[in-house]
Amino acid sequence: MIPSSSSRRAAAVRALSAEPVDMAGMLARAHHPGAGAVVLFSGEVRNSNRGRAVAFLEYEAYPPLADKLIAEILAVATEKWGLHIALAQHRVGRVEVGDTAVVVITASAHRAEAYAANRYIIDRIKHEAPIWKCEHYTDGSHEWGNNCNCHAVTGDPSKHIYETGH
Amino acid sequence: MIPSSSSRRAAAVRALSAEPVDMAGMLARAHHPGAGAVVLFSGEVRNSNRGRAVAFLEYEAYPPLADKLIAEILAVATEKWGLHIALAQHRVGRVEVGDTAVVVITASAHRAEAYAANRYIIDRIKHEAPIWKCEHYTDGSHEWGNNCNCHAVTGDPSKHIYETGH
Amino acid sequence: MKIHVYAGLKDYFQPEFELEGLARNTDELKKLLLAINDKAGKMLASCRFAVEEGFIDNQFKLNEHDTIVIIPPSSGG
Amino acid sequence: MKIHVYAGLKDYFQPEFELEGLARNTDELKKLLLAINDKAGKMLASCRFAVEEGFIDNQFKLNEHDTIVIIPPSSGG
Repeated sequence: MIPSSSSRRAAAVRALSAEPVDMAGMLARAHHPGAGAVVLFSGEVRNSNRGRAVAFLEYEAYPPLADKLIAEILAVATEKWGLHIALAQHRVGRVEVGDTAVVVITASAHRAEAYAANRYIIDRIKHEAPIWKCEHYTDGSHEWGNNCNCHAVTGDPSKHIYETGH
Repeated sequence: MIPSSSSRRAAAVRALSAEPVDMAGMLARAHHPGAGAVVLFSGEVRNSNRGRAVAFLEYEAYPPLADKLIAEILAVATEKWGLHIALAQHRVGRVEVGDTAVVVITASAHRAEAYAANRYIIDRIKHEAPIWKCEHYTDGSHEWGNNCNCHAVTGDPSKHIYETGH
Repeated sequence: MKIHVYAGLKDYFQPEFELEGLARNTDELKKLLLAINDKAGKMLASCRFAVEEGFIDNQFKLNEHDTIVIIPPSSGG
Repeated sequence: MKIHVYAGLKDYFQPEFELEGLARNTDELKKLLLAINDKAGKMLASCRFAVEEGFIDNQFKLNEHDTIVIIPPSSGG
Protein backbone atom coordinates (compact mmCIF):
# COMPACT_ATOMS: atom_id res chain seq x y z
CA MET A 1 0.00 0.00 0.00
CA ILE A 2 2.76 2.40 1.00
CA PRO A 3 5.47 2.62 -1.62
CA SER A 4 8.39 3.71 0.59
CA SER A 5 10.81 1.03 1.75
CA SER A 6 10.54 -0.36 5.25
CA SER A 7 14.00 0.95 6.10
CA ARG A 8 12.95 4.49 5.23
CA ARG A 9 9.85 4.17 7.37
CA ALA A 10 11.87 2.67 10.21
CA ALA A 11 14.28 5.59 10.06
CA ALA A 12 11.39 8.00 10.64
CA VAL A 13 10.79 6.62 14.15
CA ARG A 14 13.21 8.02 16.73
CA ALA A 15 14.68 5.41 19.09
CA LEU A 16 14.36 7.79 22.04
CA SER A 17 11.50 10.15 22.71
CA ALA A 18 10.97 12.74 25.42
CA GLU A 19 7.31 12.91 24.40
CA PRO A 20 4.60 10.27 24.96
CA VAL A 21 4.85 7.41 22.46
CA ASP A 22 2.49 7.86 19.51
CA MET A 23 1.37 4.24 19.40
CA ALA A 24 -1.38 4.77 16.83
CA GLY A 25 1.07 6.63 14.60
CA MET A 26 3.65 3.86 14.91
CA LEU A 27 1.04 1.18 14.18
CA ALA A 28 -0.09 3.11 11.13
CA ARG A 29 3.47 2.81 9.79
CA ALA A 30 3.51 -0.94 10.43
CA HIS A 31 1.35 -2.14 7.54
CA HIS A 32 3.03 -3.81 4.62
CA PRO A 33 1.29 -5.62 1.75
CA GLY A 34 3.57 -8.63 2.21
CA ALA A 35 3.12 -8.82 5.98
CA GLY A 36 0.38 -11.10 7.30
CA ALA A 37 1.40 -10.59 10.92
CA VAL A 38 2.09 -7.48 12.96
CA VAL A 39 3.12 -7.82 16.61
CA LEU A 40 3.33 -4.85 18.97
CA PHE A 41 4.82 -4.89 22.44
CA SER A 42 4.20 -2.02 24.83
CA GLY A 43 6.14 -1.91 28.09
CA GLU A 44 4.05 0.08 30.55
CA VAL A 45 4.68 1.53 33.98
CA ARG A 46 3.11 -0.55 36.75
CA ASN A 47 1.75 0.95 39.95
CA SER A 48 3.96 -1.27 42.08
CA ASN A 49 7.29 -3.04 41.85
CA ARG A 50 8.80 -5.48 44.32
CA GLY A 51 6.07 -4.58 46.79
CA ARG A 52 6.57 -0.81 46.67
CA ALA A 53 3.94 1.66 45.44
CA VAL A 54 5.30 3.45 42.36
CA ALA A 55 4.33 7.10 41.73
CA PHE A 56 6.12 7.50 38.38
CA LEU A 57 9.34 6.56 36.58
CA GLU A 58 12.05 8.70 35.16
CA TYR A 59 14.21 7.38 32.32
CA GLU A 60 17.69 8.54 31.48
CA ALA A 61 19.67 7.45 28.42
CA TYR A 62 23.01 7.96 26.77
CA PRO A 63 21.56 8.91 23.37
CA PRO A 64 24.48 8.43 20.96
CA LEU A 65 24.94 4.83 22.00
CA ALA A 66 21.26 4.05 22.67
CA ASP A 67 20.29 5.24 19.18
CA LYS A 68 23.05 3.23 17.56
CA LEU A 69 22.40 0.07 19.56
CA ILE A 70 18.63 0.08 18.98
CA ALA A 71 19.15 0.60 15.23
CA GLU A 72 21.61 -2.28 15.24
CA ILE A 73 19.23 -4.60 17.16
CA LEU A 74 16.42 -3.79 14.70
CA ALA A 75 18.72 -4.49 11.75
CA VAL A 76 19.86 -7.83 13.16
CA ALA A 77 16.26 -8.89 13.84
CA THR A 78 15.14 -7.77 10.37
CA GLU A 79 17.86 -9.88 8.78
CA LYS A 80 17.42 -12.90 11.07
CA TRP A 81 13.63 -13.21 10.72
CA GLY A 82 13.14 -11.61 7.29
CA LEU A 83 10.95 -8.86 8.73
CA HIS A 84 9.15 -6.35 6.55
CA ILE A 85 9.05 -3.80 9.36
CA ALA A 86 10.84 -3.38 12.69
CA LEU A 87 10.29 -0.27 14.81
CA ALA A 88 11.19 0.59 18.38
CA GLN A 89 10.94 3.64 20.56
CA HIS A 90 11.89 4.13 24.21
CA ARG A 91 10.82 7.01 26.41
CA VAL A 92 13.20 9.27 28.27
CA GLY A 93 12.12 11.64 31.05
CA ARG A 94 9.13 11.22 33.31
CA VAL A 95 6.62 8.43 32.53
CA GLU A 96 3.42 8.04 34.54
CA VAL A 97 1.85 4.82 35.81
CA GLY A 98 -0.09 3.15 32.98
CA ASP A 99 1.87 4.98 30.30
CA THR A 100 4.12 3.37 27.73
CA ALA A 101 7.86 3.31 28.39
CA VAL A 102 8.87 1.34 25.29
CA VAL A 103 7.21 0.07 22.12
CA VAL A 104 8.44 -2.56 19.67
CA ILE A 105 6.60 -3.36 16.43
CA THR A 106 7.50 -6.17 14.05
CA ALA A 107 5.81 -7.24 10.81
CA SER A 108 6.49 -10.38 8.79
CA ALA A 109 4.78 -12.67 6.32
CA HIS A 110 3.81 -15.20 9.01
CA ARG A 111 3.22 -14.85 12.73
CA ALA A 112 5.94 -17.04 14.25
CA GLU A 113 8.64 -14.68 12.98
CA ALA A 114 6.89 -11.50 14.10
CA TYR A 115 6.47 -12.85 17.66
CA ALA A 116 10.01 -14.23 17.94
CA ALA A 117 11.65 -11.11 16.52
CA ASN A 118 9.56 -8.85 18.74
CA ARG A 119 10.62 -10.72 21.86
CA TYR A 120 14.25 -10.70 20.72
CA ILE A 121 14.23 -6.94 20.19
CA ILE A 122 12.67 -6.04 23.54
CA ASP A 123 14.90 -8.49 25.41
CA ARG A 124 18.03 -7.02 23.88
CA ILE A 125 16.89 -3.42 24.40
CA LYS A 126 16.18 -4.12 28.07
CA HIS A 127 19.50 -5.86 28.65
CA GLU A 128 21.84 -3.85 26.47
CA ALA A 129 20.65 -0.36 25.62
CA PRO A 130 22.17 2.40 27.78
CA ILE A 131 18.80 3.41 29.22
CA TRP A 132 18.06 3.52 32.94
CA LYS A 133 14.95 3.94 34.99
CA CYS A 134 14.65 5.68 38.31
CA GLU A 135 11.62 4.51 40.29
CA HIS A 136 9.93 7.22 42.29
CA TYR A 137 7.72 5.82 45.04
CA THR A 138 4.57 7.26 46.56
CA ASP A 139 6.46 7.78 49.86
CA GLY A 140 8.72 10.32 48.12
CA SER A 141 11.82 8.11 47.96
CA HIS A 142 13.44 6.93 44.74
CA GLU A 143 15.76 4.18 43.55
CA TRP A 144 17.67 3.49 40.35
CA GLY A 145 16.46 0.31 38.67
CA ASN A 146 18.85 -2.54 38.10
CA ASN A 147 17.04 -4.88 35.74
CA CYS A 148 19.99 -6.43 34.03
CA ASN A 149 21.97 -8.42 36.54
CA CYS A 150 23.57 -10.77 34.01
CA HIS A 151 27.11 -9.65 34.90
CA ALA A 152 26.68 -11.29 38.32
CA VAL A 153 26.43 -14.63 36.48
CA THR A 154 28.54 -14.07 33.37
CA GLY A 155 31.27 -12.04 35.10
CA ASP A 156 31.26 -9.64 32.14
CA PRO A 157 29.06 -6.54 31.85
CA SER A 158 28.82 -7.06 28.08
CA LYS A 159 27.67 -10.72 28.27
CA HIS A 160 23.95 -11.29 28.76
CA ILE A 161 21.68 -14.25 29.35
CA TYR A 162 18.40 -14.52 27.43
CA GLU A 163 15.67 -16.88 28.59
CA THR A 164 14.47 -17.44 25.04
CA GLY A 165 17.92 -18.66 24.11
CA HIS A 166 18.67 -16.35 21.20
CA MET B 1 -6.20 4.21 36.16
CA ILE B 2 -9.53 2.85 34.91
CA PRO B 3 -11.71 1.55 37.73
CA SER B 4 -13.83 -0.93 35.75
CA SER B 5 -12.82 -4.58 35.88
CA SER B 6 -10.95 -6.14 32.98
CA SER B 7 -13.79 -8.57 32.36
CA ARG B 8 -16.24 -5.71 31.88
CA ARG B 9 -13.85 -4.04 29.48
CA ALA B 10 -13.29 -7.29 27.63
CA ALA B 11 -17.03 -7.79 27.28
CA ALA B 12 -17.31 -4.45 25.48
CA VAL B 13 -15.29 -5.74 22.50
CA ARG B 14 -17.33 -7.81 20.05
CA ALA B 15 -15.64 -11.03 18.91
CA LEU B 16 -16.89 -10.51 15.34
CA SER B 17 -17.08 -7.22 13.50
CA ALA B 18 -18.43 -6.35 10.07
CA GLU B 19 -16.67 -2.97 10.37
CA PRO B 20 -12.92 -2.27 10.21
CA VAL B 21 -11.18 -3.12 13.48
CA ASP B 22 -10.70 -0.07 15.70
CA MET B 23 -7.17 -0.93 16.75
CA ALA B 24 -6.48 2.37 18.52
CA GLY B 25 -9.73 2.01 20.46
CA MET B 26 -8.90 -1.55 21.45
CA LEU B 27 -5.38 -0.56 22.52
CA ALA B 28 -6.84 2.26 24.59
CA ARG B 29 -8.80 -0.36 26.54
CA ALA B 30 -5.70 -2.44 27.11
CA HIS B 31 -3.99 -0.39 29.82
CA HIS B 32 -4.07 -1.69 33.36
CA PRO B 33 -2.11 -0.27 36.32
CA GLY B 34 -0.87 -3.76 37.20
CA ALA B 35 0.17 -4.66 33.66
CA GLY B 36 3.76 -3.98 32.67
CA ALA B 37 3.39 -5.69 29.30
CA VAL B 38 0.83 -5.34 26.54
CA VAL B 39 1.15 -7.48 23.40
CA LEU B 40 -0.96 -6.90 20.30
CA PHE B 41 -1.20 -9.21 17.31
CA SER B 42 -2.76 -8.03 14.09
CA GLY B 43 -3.39 -10.56 11.34
CA GLU B 44 -3.42 -8.64 8.06
CA VAL B 45 -4.36 -9.49 4.50
CA ARG B 46 -1.32 -10.12 2.32
CA ASN B 47 -1.23 -9.26 -1.38
CA SER B 48 -0.32 -12.83 -2.31
CA ASN B 49 -0.80 -16.33 -0.99
CA ARG B 50 0.76 -19.53 -2.29
CA GLY B 51 1.96 -17.63 -5.33
CA ARG B 52 -1.39 -16.14 -6.30
CA ALA B 53 -2.09 -12.39 -6.36
CA VAL B 54 -4.83 -11.63 -3.83
CA ALA B 55 -7.35 -8.84 -4.54
CA PHE B 56 -9.24 -9.06 -1.23
CA LEU B 57 -10.62 -11.56 1.27
CA GLU B 58 -14.11 -12.26 2.41
CA TYR B 59 -14.73 -13.77 5.83
CA GLU B 60 -17.76 -15.77 6.83
CA ALA B 61 -18.52 -16.94 10.37
CA TYR B 62 -21.09 -18.89 12.32
CA PRO B 63 -21.62 -16.20 14.96
CA PRO B 64 -23.28 -18.05 17.86
CA LEU B 65 -20.44 -20.53 18.09
CA ALA B 66 -17.63 -18.15 17.09
CA ASP B 67 -18.65 -15.69 19.82
CA LYS B 68 -18.84 -18.42 22.42
CA LEU B 69 -15.57 -20.08 21.42
CA ILE B 70 -13.57 -16.85 21.33
CA ALA B 71 -14.92 -15.84 24.76
CA GLU B 72 -13.96 -19.29 26.06
CA ILE B 73 -10.43 -19.10 24.60
CA LEU B 74 -9.92 -15.65 26.17
CA ALA B 75 -11.16 -16.95 29.54
CA VAL B 76 -8.85 -19.97 29.44
CA ALA B 77 -5.84 -17.79 28.54
CA THR B 78 -6.70 -15.26 31.26
CA GLU B 79 -6.79 -18.00 33.85
CA LYS B 80 -3.73 -19.87 32.58
CA TRP B 81 -1.40 -16.84 32.37
CA GLY B 82 -2.98 -14.57 35.00
CA LEU B 83 -3.75 -11.88 32.43
CA HIS B 84 -5.14 -8.50 33.38
CA ILE B 85 -6.66 -8.03 29.94
CA ALA B 86 -7.45 -10.30 26.99
CA LEU B 87 -9.30 -8.98 23.95
CA ALA B 88 -9.90 -10.37 20.49
CA GLN B 89 -11.86 -9.35 17.44
CA HIS B 90 -12.17 -11.00 14.04
CA ARG B 91 -13.51 -9.38 10.90
CA VAL B 92 -16.37 -10.77 8.87
CA GLY B 93 -17.21 -9.58 5.36
CA ARG B 94 -14.81 -8.06 2.86
CA VAL B 95 -11.29 -7.17 4.03
CA GLU B 96 -8.83 -5.40 1.75
CA VAL B 97 -5.13 -6.14 1.29
CA GLY B 98 -3.15 -4.52 4.14
CA ASP B 99 -6.20 -4.36 6.39
CA THR B 100 -6.60 -6.18 9.69
CA ALA B 101 -8.54 -9.44 9.72
CA VAL B 102 -8.03 -10.28 13.39
CA VAL B 103 -6.61 -8.58 16.48
CA VAL B 104 -5.60 -10.12 19.79
CA ILE B 105 -4.45 -8.03 22.76
CA THR B 106 -3.08 -9.41 26.02
CA ALA B 107 -1.81 -7.56 29.10
CA SER B 108 0.00 -9.04 32.08
CA ALA B 109 2.41 -8.02 34.83
CA HIS B 110 5.44 -9.33 32.94
CA ARG B 111 6.12 -9.83 29.25
CA ALA B 112 6.62 -13.60 28.96
CA GLU B 113 2.97 -14.22 29.87
CA ALA B 114 1.57 -11.58 27.53
CA TYR B 115 3.50 -13.01 24.56
CA ALA B 116 2.67 -16.66 25.32
CA ALA B 117 -1.01 -16.00 25.94
CA ASN B 118 -1.29 -13.86 22.82
CA ARG B 119 0.14 -16.63 20.66
CA TYR B 120 -2.09 -19.21 22.32
CA ILE B 121 -5.21 -17.15 21.65
CA ILE B 122 -4.50 -16.49 17.98
CA ASP B 123 -3.45 -20.09 17.36
CA ARG B 124 -6.66 -21.42 18.85
CA ILE B 125 -8.84 -18.87 17.05
CA LYS B 126 -7.26 -19.79 13.72
CA HIS B 127 -7.63 -23.53 14.28
CA GLU B 128 -10.93 -23.74 16.09
CA ALA B 129 -13.22 -20.75 15.59
CA PRO B 130 -15.94 -21.29 12.96
CA ILE B 131 -14.63 -18.51 10.74
CA TRP B 132 -13.66 -19.01 7.11
CA LYS B 133 -11.92 -16.94 4.53
CA CYS B 134 -12.56 -16.85 0.83
CA GLU B 135 -9.59 -15.59 -1.16
CA HIS B 136 -10.49 -13.49 -4.16
CA TYR B 137 -7.66 -13.25 -6.67
CA THR B 138 -6.79 -10.47 -9.07
CA ASP B 139 -7.71 -12.77 -12.01
CA GLY B 140 -11.32 -12.78 -10.77
CA SER B 141 -11.32 -16.33 -9.42
CA HIS B 142 -11.81 -17.24 -5.77
CA GLU B 143 -11.11 -20.11 -3.41
CA TRP B 144 -12.16 -21.02 0.13
CA GLY B 145 -9.19 -21.11 2.47
CA ASN B 146 -8.33 -24.26 4.31
CA ASN B 147 -5.82 -23.21 6.95
CA CYS B 148 -6.49 -25.85 9.51
CA ASN B 149 -5.58 -29.22 8.13
CA CYS B 150 -5.01 -30.92 11.49
CA HIS B 151 -7.76 -33.50 10.90
CA ALA B 152 -5.60 -35.03 8.15
CA VAL B 153 -3.07 -35.92 10.87
CA THR B 154 -5.26 -36.39 13.95
CA GLY B 155 -8.13 -38.12 12.15
CA ASP B 156 -10.56 -36.00 14.17
CA PRO B 157 -11.87 -32.59 13.09
CA SER B 158 -11.96 -31.48 16.75
CA LYS B 159 -8.34 -32.42 17.52
CA HIS B 160 -5.69 -29.84 16.63
CA ILE B 161 -1.91 -29.67 16.62
CA TYR B 162 -0.20 -26.54 17.95
CA GLU B 163 3.43 -25.87 17.13
CA THR B 164 3.97 -24.05 20.41
CA GLY B 165 2.88 -27.17 22.26
CA HIS B 166 0.03 -25.75 24.33
CA MET C 1 -34.50 -31.06 9.80
CA LYS C 2 -32.78 -27.88 8.66
CA ILE C 3 -29.20 -27.90 7.44
CA HIS C 4 -26.91 -24.85 7.28
CA VAL C 5 -23.56 -25.17 5.56
CA TYR C 6 -20.69 -22.71 5.38
CA ALA C 7 -17.63 -21.79 3.36
CA GLY C 8 -16.30 -24.51 1.02
CA LEU C 9 -19.32 -26.71 1.72
CA LYS C 10 -21.37 -24.25 -0.31
CA ASP C 11 -19.55 -25.60 -3.38
CA TYR C 12 -21.44 -28.88 -2.69
CA PHE C 13 -24.75 -27.89 -1.07
CA GLN C 14 -27.18 -25.02 -0.83
CA PRO C 15 -26.29 -22.73 2.10
CA GLU C 16 -29.57 -23.63 3.85
CA PHE C 17 -31.96 -26.42 3.06
CA GLU C 18 -34.55 -28.76 4.52
CA LEU C 19 -33.26 -32.34 4.61
CA GLU C 20 -35.54 -35.08 3.29
CA GLY C 21 -35.65 -37.97 5.76
CA LEU C 22 -34.59 -38.16 9.39
CA ALA C 23 -31.01 -38.56 10.58
CA ARG C 24 -30.80 -39.72 14.20
CA ASN C 25 -27.10 -38.89 14.54
CA THR C 26 -24.26 -37.29 12.58
CA ASP C 27 -23.21 -40.56 10.91
CA GLU C 28 -26.70 -40.96 9.48
CA LEU C 29 -26.69 -37.29 8.53
CA LYS C 30 -23.47 -37.71 6.55
CA LYS C 31 -25.02 -40.61 4.60
CA LEU C 32 -28.06 -38.54 3.69
CA LEU C 33 -25.83 -35.65 2.61
CA LEU C 34 -23.72 -37.96 0.43
CA ALA C 35 -26.92 -39.14 -1.21
CA ILE C 36 -27.45 -35.52 -2.28
CA ASN C 37 -23.87 -35.00 -3.49
CA ASP C 38 -21.48 -37.92 -3.45
CA LYS C 39 -18.49 -35.64 -4.21
CA ALA C 40 -18.74 -34.10 -0.73
CA GLY C 41 -17.29 -37.14 1.11
CA LYS C 42 -13.76 -35.92 1.65
CA MET C 43 -14.96 -32.49 2.68
CA LEU C 44 -17.58 -33.87 5.09
CA ALA C 45 -14.94 -36.07 6.76
CA SER C 46 -13.12 -32.90 7.81
CA CYS C 47 -16.20 -31.13 9.18
CA ARG C 48 -17.58 -30.69 12.66
CA PHE C 49 -21.29 -30.46 13.42
CA ALA C 50 -23.12 -28.06 15.72
CA VAL C 51 -26.61 -27.46 17.04
CA GLU C 52 -27.14 -23.91 18.23
CA GLU C 53 -23.90 -22.77 19.91
CA GLY C 54 -22.58 -26.21 20.79
CA PHE C 55 -20.50 -28.70 18.84
CA ILE C 56 -22.04 -32.18 18.76
CA ASP C 57 -20.63 -35.63 18.15
CA ASN C 58 -22.23 -38.85 16.92
CA GLN C 59 -23.63 -39.57 20.41
CA PHE C 60 -25.85 -36.50 20.18
CA LYS C 61 -29.43 -37.54 19.36
CA LEU C 62 -30.79 -35.39 16.56
CA ASN C 63 -34.47 -34.74 16.13
CA GLU C 64 -36.51 -33.43 13.26
CA HIS C 65 -36.83 -29.86 14.59
CA ASP C 66 -33.09 -29.35 14.95
CA THR C 67 -31.14 -26.99 12.77
CA ILE C 68 -27.79 -28.63 12.16
CA VAL C 69 -24.82 -26.48 11.28
CA ILE C 70 -21.98 -28.09 9.37
CA ILE C 71 -18.64 -26.54 10.16
CA PRO C 72 -15.69 -26.96 7.76
CA PRO C 73 -12.13 -26.66 9.12
CA SER C 74 -11.42 -23.13 10.32
CA SER C 75 -9.60 -20.75 8.05
CA GLY C 76 -9.83 -17.58 10.08
CA GLY C 77 -6.99 -15.18 10.77
CA MET D 1 40.02 13.55 30.59
CA LYS D 2 36.28 14.12 30.99
CA ILE D 3 34.06 11.58 32.72
CA HIS D 4 30.28 11.29 32.32
CA VAL D 5 28.37 8.96 34.60
CA TYR D 6 24.72 7.91 34.50
CA ALA D 7 21.91 6.53 36.62
CA GLY D 8 22.99 4.83 39.87
CA LEU D 9 26.59 5.97 39.40
CA LYS D 10 25.42 9.49 40.16
CA ASP D 11 24.98 8.31 43.76
CA TYR D 12 28.80 7.99 43.81
CA PHE D 13 30.14 10.66 41.43
CA GLN D 14 29.22 13.99 39.90
CA PRO D 15 27.36 13.46 36.60
CA GLU D 16 30.22 15.13 34.69
CA PHE D 17 33.70 15.91 35.88
CA GLU D 18 37.28 16.38 34.79
CA LEU D 19 39.48 13.55 36.04
CA GLU D 20 42.77 14.43 37.72
CA GLY D 21 45.59 12.29 36.31
CA LEU D 22 45.75 10.22 33.15
CA ALA D 23 44.25 6.75 32.78
CA ARG D 24 45.65 4.88 29.77
CA ASN D 25 42.96 2.19 29.83
CA THR D 26 39.75 1.29 31.67
CA ASP D 27 41.53 -0.64 34.44
CA GLU D 28 43.58 2.44 35.29
CA LEU D 29 40.46 4.55 35.05
CA LYS D 30 38.65 2.34 37.58
CA LYS D 31 41.55 2.78 40.03
CA LEU D 32 41.42 6.56 39.72
CA LEU D 33 37.65 6.51 40.22
CA LEU D 34 37.96 4.35 43.33
CA ALA D 35 40.46 6.87 44.70
CA ILE D 36 37.66 9.45 44.47
CA ASN D 37 35.01 7.19 46.05
CA ASP D 38 36.03 3.77 47.32
CA LYS D 39 32.38 2.72 47.85
CA ALA D 40 31.85 2.59 44.06
CA GLY D 41 33.83 -0.66 43.54
CA LYS D 42 30.95 -3.10 43.26
CA MET D 43 28.99 -0.73 41.02
CA LEU D 44 31.98 -0.06 38.75
CA ALA D 45 32.56 -3.81 38.33
CA SER D 46 29.13 -4.04 36.69
CA CYS D 47 29.67 -1.10 34.33
CA ARG D 48 30.66 -0.85 30.70
CA PHE D 49 32.68 2.03 29.29
CA ALA D 50 32.17 4.00 26.10
CA VAL D 51 33.85 6.69 24.07
CA GLU D 52 31.48 8.54 21.76
CA GLU D 53 29.02 5.95 20.41
CA GLY D 54 31.22 2.89 20.86
CA PHE D 55 31.73 0.57 23.81
CA ILE D 56 35.39 0.13 24.68
CA ASP D 57 37.28 -2.54 26.57
CA ASN D 58 40.57 -2.48 28.45
CA GLN D 59 42.54 -2.79 25.18
CA PHE D 60 41.26 0.60 24.05
CA LYS D 61 44.01 3.24 24.54
CA LEU D 62 42.55 6.28 26.24
CA ASN D 63 44.03 9.72 25.79
CA GLU D 64 43.65 12.93 27.74
CA HIS D 65 41.14 14.53 25.36
CA ASP D 66 38.68 11.64 25.49
CA THR D 67 35.31 11.92 27.15
CA ILE D 68 34.65 8.59 28.79
CA VAL D 69 31.09 7.53 29.45
CA ILE D 70 30.48 5.04 32.22
CA ILE D 71 27.47 2.85 31.58
CA PRO D 72 25.75 1.00 34.45
CA PRO D 73 23.73 -2.14 33.70
CA SER D 74 20.69 -1.34 31.58
CA SER D 75 17.34 -0.93 33.28
CA GLY D 76 15.25 0.22 30.35
CA GLY D 77 11.83 -1.12 29.45
